Amino acid sequence: MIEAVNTALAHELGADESVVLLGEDIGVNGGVFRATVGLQERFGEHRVLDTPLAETMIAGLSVGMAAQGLRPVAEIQFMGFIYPTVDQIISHASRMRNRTHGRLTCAMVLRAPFGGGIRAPEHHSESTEAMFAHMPGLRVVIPSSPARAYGLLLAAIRDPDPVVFLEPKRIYRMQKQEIEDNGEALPLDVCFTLRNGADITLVSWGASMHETLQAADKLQEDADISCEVIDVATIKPLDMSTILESVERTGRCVIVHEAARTCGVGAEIAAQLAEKGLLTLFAPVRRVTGYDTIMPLLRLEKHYLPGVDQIYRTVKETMEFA
Amino acid sequence: MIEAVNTALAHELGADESVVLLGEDIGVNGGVFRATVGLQERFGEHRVLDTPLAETMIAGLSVGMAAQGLRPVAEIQFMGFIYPTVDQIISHASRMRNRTHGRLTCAMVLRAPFGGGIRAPEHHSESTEAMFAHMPGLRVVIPSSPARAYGLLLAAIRDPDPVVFLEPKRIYRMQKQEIEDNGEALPLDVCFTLRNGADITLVSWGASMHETLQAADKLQEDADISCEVIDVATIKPLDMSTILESVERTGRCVIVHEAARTCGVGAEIAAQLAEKGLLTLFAPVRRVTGYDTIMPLLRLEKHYLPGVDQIYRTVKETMEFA
Amino acid sequence: MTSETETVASFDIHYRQYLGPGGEAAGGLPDFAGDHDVLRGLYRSMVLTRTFDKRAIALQRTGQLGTYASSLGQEATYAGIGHAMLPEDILVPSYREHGTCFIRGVPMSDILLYWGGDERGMAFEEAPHDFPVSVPIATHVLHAAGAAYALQYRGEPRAVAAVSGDGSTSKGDFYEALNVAGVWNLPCVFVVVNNQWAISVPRSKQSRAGTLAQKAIAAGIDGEQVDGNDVIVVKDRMEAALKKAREGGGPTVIEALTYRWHDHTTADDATRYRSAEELEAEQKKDPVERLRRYLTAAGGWDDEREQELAQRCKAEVDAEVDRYLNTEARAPETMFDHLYETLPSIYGDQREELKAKGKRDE
Amino acid sequence: MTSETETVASFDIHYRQYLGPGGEAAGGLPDFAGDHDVLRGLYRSMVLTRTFDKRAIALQRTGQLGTYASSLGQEATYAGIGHAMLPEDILVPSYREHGTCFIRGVPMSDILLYWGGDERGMAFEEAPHDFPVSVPIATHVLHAAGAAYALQYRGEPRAVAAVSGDGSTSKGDFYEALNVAGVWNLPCVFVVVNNQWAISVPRSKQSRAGTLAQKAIAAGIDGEQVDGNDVIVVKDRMEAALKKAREGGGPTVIEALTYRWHDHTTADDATRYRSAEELEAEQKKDPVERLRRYLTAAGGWDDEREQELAQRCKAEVDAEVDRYLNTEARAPETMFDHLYETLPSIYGDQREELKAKGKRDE
Ligand SMILES: Cc1ncc(C[n+]2csc(CCOP(=O)(O)OP(=O)(O)O)c2C)c(N)n1
Ligand SMILES: Cc1ncc(C[n+]2csc(CCOP(=O)(O)OP(=O)(O)O)c2C)c(N)n1
Ligand SMILES: [Mg+2]
Ligand SMILES: [Mg+2]
Repeated sequence: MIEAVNTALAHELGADESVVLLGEDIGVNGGVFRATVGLQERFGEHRVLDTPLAETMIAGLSVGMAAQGLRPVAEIQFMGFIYPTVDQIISHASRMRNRTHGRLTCAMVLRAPFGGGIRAPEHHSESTEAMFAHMPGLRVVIPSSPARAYGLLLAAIRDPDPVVFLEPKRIYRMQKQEIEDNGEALPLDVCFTLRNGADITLVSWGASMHETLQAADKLQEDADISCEVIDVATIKPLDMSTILESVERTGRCVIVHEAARTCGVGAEIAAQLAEKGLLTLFAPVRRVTGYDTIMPLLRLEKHYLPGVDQIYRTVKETMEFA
Repeated sequence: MIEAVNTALAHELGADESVVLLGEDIGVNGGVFRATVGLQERFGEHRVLDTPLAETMIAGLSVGMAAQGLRPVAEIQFMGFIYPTVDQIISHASRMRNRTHGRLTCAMVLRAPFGGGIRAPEHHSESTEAMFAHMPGLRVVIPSSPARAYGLLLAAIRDPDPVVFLEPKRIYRMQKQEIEDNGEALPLDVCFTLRNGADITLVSWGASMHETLQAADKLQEDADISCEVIDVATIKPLDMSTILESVERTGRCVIVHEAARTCGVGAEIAAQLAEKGLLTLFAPVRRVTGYDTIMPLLRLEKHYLPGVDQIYRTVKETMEFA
Repeated sequence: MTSETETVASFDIHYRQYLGPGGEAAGGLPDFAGDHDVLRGLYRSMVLTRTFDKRAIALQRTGQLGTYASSLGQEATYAGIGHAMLPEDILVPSYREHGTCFIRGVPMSDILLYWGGDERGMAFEEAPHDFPVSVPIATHVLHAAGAAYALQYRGEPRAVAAVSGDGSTSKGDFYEALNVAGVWNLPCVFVVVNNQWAISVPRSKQSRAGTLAQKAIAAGIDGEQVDGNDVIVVKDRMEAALKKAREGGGPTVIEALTYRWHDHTTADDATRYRSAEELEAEQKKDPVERLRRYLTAAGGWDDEREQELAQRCKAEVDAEVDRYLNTEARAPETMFDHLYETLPSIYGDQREELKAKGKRDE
Repeated sequence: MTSETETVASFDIHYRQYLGPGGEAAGGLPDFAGDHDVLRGLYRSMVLTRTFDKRAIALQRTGQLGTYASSLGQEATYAGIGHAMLPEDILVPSYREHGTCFIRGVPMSDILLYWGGDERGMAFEEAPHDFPVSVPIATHVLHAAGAAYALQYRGEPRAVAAVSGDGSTSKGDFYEALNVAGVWNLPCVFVVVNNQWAISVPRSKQSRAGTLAQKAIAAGIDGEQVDGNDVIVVKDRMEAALKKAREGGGPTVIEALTYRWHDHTTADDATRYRSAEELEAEQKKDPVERLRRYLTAAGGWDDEREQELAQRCKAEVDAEVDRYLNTEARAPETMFDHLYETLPSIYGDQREELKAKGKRDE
């Protein structure tokens, strides 16, 4: 997946003069995950900028650049260091268009690797997408495969409004899927149905998508339960129609995400299902999520992350509910 | 209510040497809303500190003070300026105890007036409590009456863990309820049932509590609908048992909050009702909330805020649902 | 100190002033000061701003405007900045710079609309690249650095002027902006309007730094102080800094020493925290009177001109106030119209609900 | 410059060094340097830290430790800080200061536990008031200012030492901490460990400021540079700054010039962005060898002592590594045990679920 990110960035740098990349260690070093490897060499130091160490600055610069016609794609080295950007994102990036009644806009992308499971140090395993999903005027996009990383990142960079683009680092090097650099963007604001099924709808995004798919396989094989699997992909704005349509057919739903449960994006999905789909639900909507505690250091982190077993068991319970 | 806040602060300053207040304009000026009026005069400049203009600093100082035995009560002038504190709150205040396995702790309170409806300038009408409700290790408390402001603020200051204390400024000067300075704290982590009812449960917090109560009156009088009214008060940790117990009896629930709908705290409550109370629900759980757009400037702000009519109508629809 | 000690860096901060409080020339004046039309232009801008501020405060007091932050006493700083900038330069203001905005071409009615609670007030086309009011302190200073990078990137000989207050210099955003502007050599001038107060917090409580200009040293860039009540020195130094920026000479910090005459905003009461004596003493340095005295002594101004200007300013402000007061509020549902370039369909319901709500409320 | 220009502030930044790269005394040494026991103590700390770092890297390479940030090449700075502090002072480190932590009494096994992924590593009782590792750059510098206020508030003659890197000086948090420390005259010393690199970003790209010590000028406080590879000057200046702080003299910034020999962390590959020549040249300034040469020449050290020390360090590290490797992991549900002082009942279910999960996984 990391190659797909690199390819998409290279494509847009080549296609659009107004695209510039900025962040810490993204130049000569090519980013700590190598997302930008080779890009400074290829496009120059004025296109791929190593910044001083200051995230508030990275976000603030991006807002200023975007308001004057550039398309900055900023990298925050890890989501654990994205919090200093919150003020600029919620107070300015997401409001500049509205504040100026459309006169100045903010076509910027804030990229950040997120999620746990790579035995990284403290603050390197955050998944707090819900904070951004609550901010009006923003888009929050999370790919879960190389193809979607490529297509959605192209779309994010071309989008006329600010996008927070979160990359599940746990799967950066998982699939070595070859992606064709055809410059074709995928649509934002829609969910992707990865697998059709009749008995239950599984909704997830990011790295958890993979445990969800594994659980779906296992459920099919071991229990003959046919799961429809949906990758939300664009967390905000949230395409509920796809999810509602599916749950109307299956009558059952389990939501899976790595973030802490309370006030996670899963809550919004479950709430809307209860609001708009109550009558079609055969069973309560369950959430399989990270716990409401601090993501532990590496010795215990695997216990924090939603596992295939947990998903499997929760789906079985939901199917058995009556 | 502002007097209640002032009284509670004065009480704790008097009762506990380790309590210090810090913030912008809280000293000689007594705070832009007069929450700290007279306190510097009475307790001295070393107890009530006017800080330089820097919110990240205010939060970071508080974490350092708290880790060394003080009980800082910091004021952020408006919630619109709380975002620079997010990093310190989520990365340090809420994690210091866990990080040091209980060796160092963070008994601090971060106070901020929040919410709209006072014809204030841009950024002076935020209600983003959901962002903090998603952070493990934190408490988020929101009073909606002078008595609860007094009792809950005492509790927050005495609590051994970090508390974000949000004060609905729209009702700062609403009720002139006399409160007795008896030093009695109210319990945190529990909801307050303000009114018992049989037909439907109305759940709210902060300033919206008042439109909710007015709607409840109107519903009783005009439509003979008996509403149980719950003030969540402590948004995190969320006392669902009180809400679930009520909805089990009424079978219907409407949640009211001023914050933008998507990923607001109302979503978590609705999600848990759907998860744990599905079978007892006669109707979908509806949310009456702020819109998923930027809180407009004063000319349109009243249209953004949930009104009595909206609540009234939504309850009627929920009652008529079948 | 022992012999192994070595001095590795030395710095000086300079202060400049051309006109003393009484309007007397403190030294050789810059060339433009020889042209009375230029000085009269500066004077008109200051008088117009003062007229506007007084009216705006009156509007707020009578419930016809929201909270308002006046620039009374700081007219020279804002006029000097505005008259030093070229149209293609970019202004990045906080919330007290309307005096500069007017010179940039922004209609007074737009400023009133914004403070009157209508987003359309920041849609002005007369200064299309200028940034809107920014309320969160110092956050906009980073936008200035980003905008300056855009100009540098495109190789345009334009400069950015960021304006913020003494209080703003305590915030990390301000420092981070200076630091990156330095290391990237950005075409940006950072004007610190030191009006001695951040609401109730005096300058002395913001920082132990003896000057705010020396904040520039931390970023390795030039910093200087000027008398912010002397419009001639503000324009002169600002022009020099902008020229340097346009020519690739990099950023500059200019601290303008002035004083906030009025309450912080109409929501504030300055008598709670500062003395009448202090205010009185500061008002003796009146920037408007200062230039008038100089210009009069130099034979470039007289009572007749003064009266004519006063009338014209009043008439202009009257007309703009009428335009503002006669601007109908937007329909409620329009609060969704500039959220995104194209409103995602899922928000359509909420927009419709607002529309219905608006109808009912009529 | 015209006659109205006035210089309102001037500043100098000094650099100090006692021992040159070859161990030769560059000037008069401080008194403590006359006591060979003191110098031997400093030397032992440096050698122990280097021994520990090499072992920790080896543990990580063999999958027995998580990502690790070594202090190879920076031993003099961390030893100088540690030996200058009094037990009652408070250390506020970032993540590379274990050399200082050991002197403070923190067991090596605790540092290994933390980087091995176990929160118990930061529970050490030997330095009860010291802050834990802080990963988000510069955020802890504000904690140091807050801690210093607590000491000042209680009138305790103690001081706080905040340690952060060259990269940290670009972050607003760092600046805001210096600024408030200045205006409140806090008993805090800010040590900037300038090891020339912030991962792959060289010092020259962090700031145009010629020195990082001059960041202090923006806060109106003292700032100076020292040779961070000369443990004698680090200890000497650190002691002076801490003493000043304890006595109410306020804060100081000390920039220690050193070099990061190893990759940023074990997850990094420095060969991608810096040359072997640069590294080689810097390694000629080896702080450990420098003190050994001086001490040997002064008759305070010899090969026998050297061998004995090497063995003792190895033995100590071996024992601590064993202690670390033999520490059982905590039960999964304990991740809730220090979330709050008392776990709110609503989280009981989640804790139980984890307990069951843990059982199943066994
Ligand atoms: C981040 C932030 N914190 C607090 C405020 C509230 N506030 C508005 S103006 C102000 C004082 C600003 O003082 P200064 O920077 O000197 O500018 P001045 O108002 O004097 O022009 C404060 C604290 C704010 N707008 N933004
Ligand atoms: C706020 C923040 N941003 C980014 C990072 C990732 N990161 C870890 S160390 C580092 C470089 C720090 O350099 P410096 O301050 O010089 O300290 P050094 O590692 O050289 O000791 C970066 C960018 C971080 N930990 N925190
Ligand atoms: Mg000011
Ligand atoms: Mg470094």
